[in-house]
Amino acid sequence: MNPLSQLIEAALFSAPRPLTAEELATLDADASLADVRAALDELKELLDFGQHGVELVEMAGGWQILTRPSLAEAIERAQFTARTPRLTGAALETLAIISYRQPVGRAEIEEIRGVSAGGVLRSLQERGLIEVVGRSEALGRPLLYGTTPSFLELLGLRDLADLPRADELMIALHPHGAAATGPDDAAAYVEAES
Amino acid sequence: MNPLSQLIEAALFSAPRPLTAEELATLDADASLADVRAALDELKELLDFGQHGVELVEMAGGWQILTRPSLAEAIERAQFTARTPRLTGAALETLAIISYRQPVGRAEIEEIRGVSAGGVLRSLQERGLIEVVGRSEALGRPLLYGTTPSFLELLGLRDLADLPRADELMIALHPHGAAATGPDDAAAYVEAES
Amino acid sequence: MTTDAPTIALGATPGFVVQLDRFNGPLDLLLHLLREQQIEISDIPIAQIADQFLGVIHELGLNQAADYLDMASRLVRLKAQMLLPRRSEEEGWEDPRAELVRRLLEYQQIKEIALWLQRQADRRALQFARAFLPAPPELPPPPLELDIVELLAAVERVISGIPSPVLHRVVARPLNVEGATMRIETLLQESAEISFREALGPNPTIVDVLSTLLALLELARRGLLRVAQDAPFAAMVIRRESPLAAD
Repeated sequence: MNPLSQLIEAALFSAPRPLTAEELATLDADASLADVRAALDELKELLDFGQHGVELVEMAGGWQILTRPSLAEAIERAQFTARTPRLTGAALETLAIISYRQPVGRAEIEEIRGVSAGGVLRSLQERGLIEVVGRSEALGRPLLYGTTPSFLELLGLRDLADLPRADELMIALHPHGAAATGPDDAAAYVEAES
Repeated sequence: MNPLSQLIEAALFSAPRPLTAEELATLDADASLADVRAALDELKELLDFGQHGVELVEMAGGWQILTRPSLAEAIERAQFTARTPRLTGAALETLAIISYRQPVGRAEIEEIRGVSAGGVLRSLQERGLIEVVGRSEALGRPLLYGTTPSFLELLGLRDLADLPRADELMIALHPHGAAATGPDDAAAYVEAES
Repeated sequence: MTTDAPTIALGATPGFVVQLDRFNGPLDLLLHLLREQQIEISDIPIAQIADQFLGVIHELGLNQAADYLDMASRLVRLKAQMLLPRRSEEEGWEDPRAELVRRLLEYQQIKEIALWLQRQADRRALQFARAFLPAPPELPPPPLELDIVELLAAVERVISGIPSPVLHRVVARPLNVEGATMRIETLLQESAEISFREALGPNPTIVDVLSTLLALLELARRGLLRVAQDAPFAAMVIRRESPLAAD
């Protein structure tokens, strides 16, 4: 393979979108557009002739390397376990508050975490970890959230009472609780922290 | 190219992360693991021998097609793809401790580095380079951290055994620490720095 | 950063330039000082190094530098210990610097590994992975991973993030809206119309007044009663309403 074809192959492989011949020409200051076209031809022929699993395709005014259509079915059938997604820190913290404080409204969650919770709540809902369980009697009748059965399933818990240290953490996570209650809660909080 | 190599090339081409031999074997119900390994060898040879712009690399327990290192500069200059940002010194030191001592808790990391580690641990976790792997039995049951497959990918390592062994390091610590150390270690220290 | 001329021992070392972000912590700074002066870790002139260390963190105005201050105080303590008279042939005497030497060597090793990791990462960064992905085949969503350990860690993060004043605030006389609500409801069962003064109960405190007011507003919002004032500054009259069917 000539050096320009090699460079073009690497660029097309690693670029986030199809590249035009003009863009590809910037790879090598000495290369003309005609050189680029010749190199593209060589690359296309090599990939086809060598029966590679990928091919060079011109589309939308640019060039890209794509897997051969005839192989699509096998690749789709194959079980490439997509890496198990993990929850972000924000999602975990929100889930933690909901699991110990449910039913709980968005305002309370935002007060505890000190940041807005709209996006996180939506994504937790989309993943089926939380659901709306009712409406508060408070001003504006805000929605109240709770965890779902699949949340319990994920953690291998029979019910919410199985959550570790349920009593102390429920108190520690109660922002108003400290105001309305006395020294007992402060003690529980300190304990939960140690 | 034989049909299995072709399939594997197409699969690796379209996967944004390394695929294991076991995953690749699911491409063809009739293919054994040995077949997959032979096909990988053939593919590697073809890409190298044909002087392609990409090569087959083994890392993080799997296989991945990547652009050749020698082409990085030209591709970067053409601004099709940007290099991943470098890790900070604090992040690297923390990763160094975790990769060698995992599972390891925050207190031990802070003791070794002499600085608090909360922020660095969180950002390494967010980047998916480390994860919580359990809890210590020690007082307060602190979280224990370990490295992830993405850590191996970032460094292009096949597995943790690819890390230099302790006795390969210039500063080899005596098991009982300072009491046993003498001028020899100081000499090694000066050398390591240069 | 301060533009004042360097003080203490720093001026004595020509070309000695220090920047905070160049260091990853007090141990890093210590190693830097030792290297600058080609001092062996195993035989640190504590008095000299302690002075230089203090000079640097003073010069840098390290306000966020609790870690540096901690190390500074250790060094000062060591310096004092080294000044204590001792007979060199004394049995069982342990060099007070031993712990610091051990930590420096250990940290030095970590730095060596970090350097190796950096080189490895730099080499890996020369290779680009596939970035442009054709429409990916439809994969079933992978199972989400979550465990109790993660959840508890999140709980701890949340708790540690709650400002402590809130956690320890104790209100001697909390508002008692529920109590006021019950009192008003009982009164309204007995008579269809009551005055605000009646609703307050005997010997009301300011807290009782607030509680009653909040209870009235809530009950009015739920349609259980109506609050009326016939003229400006006239007495407030509370009348029973039949609850809404929808509620």
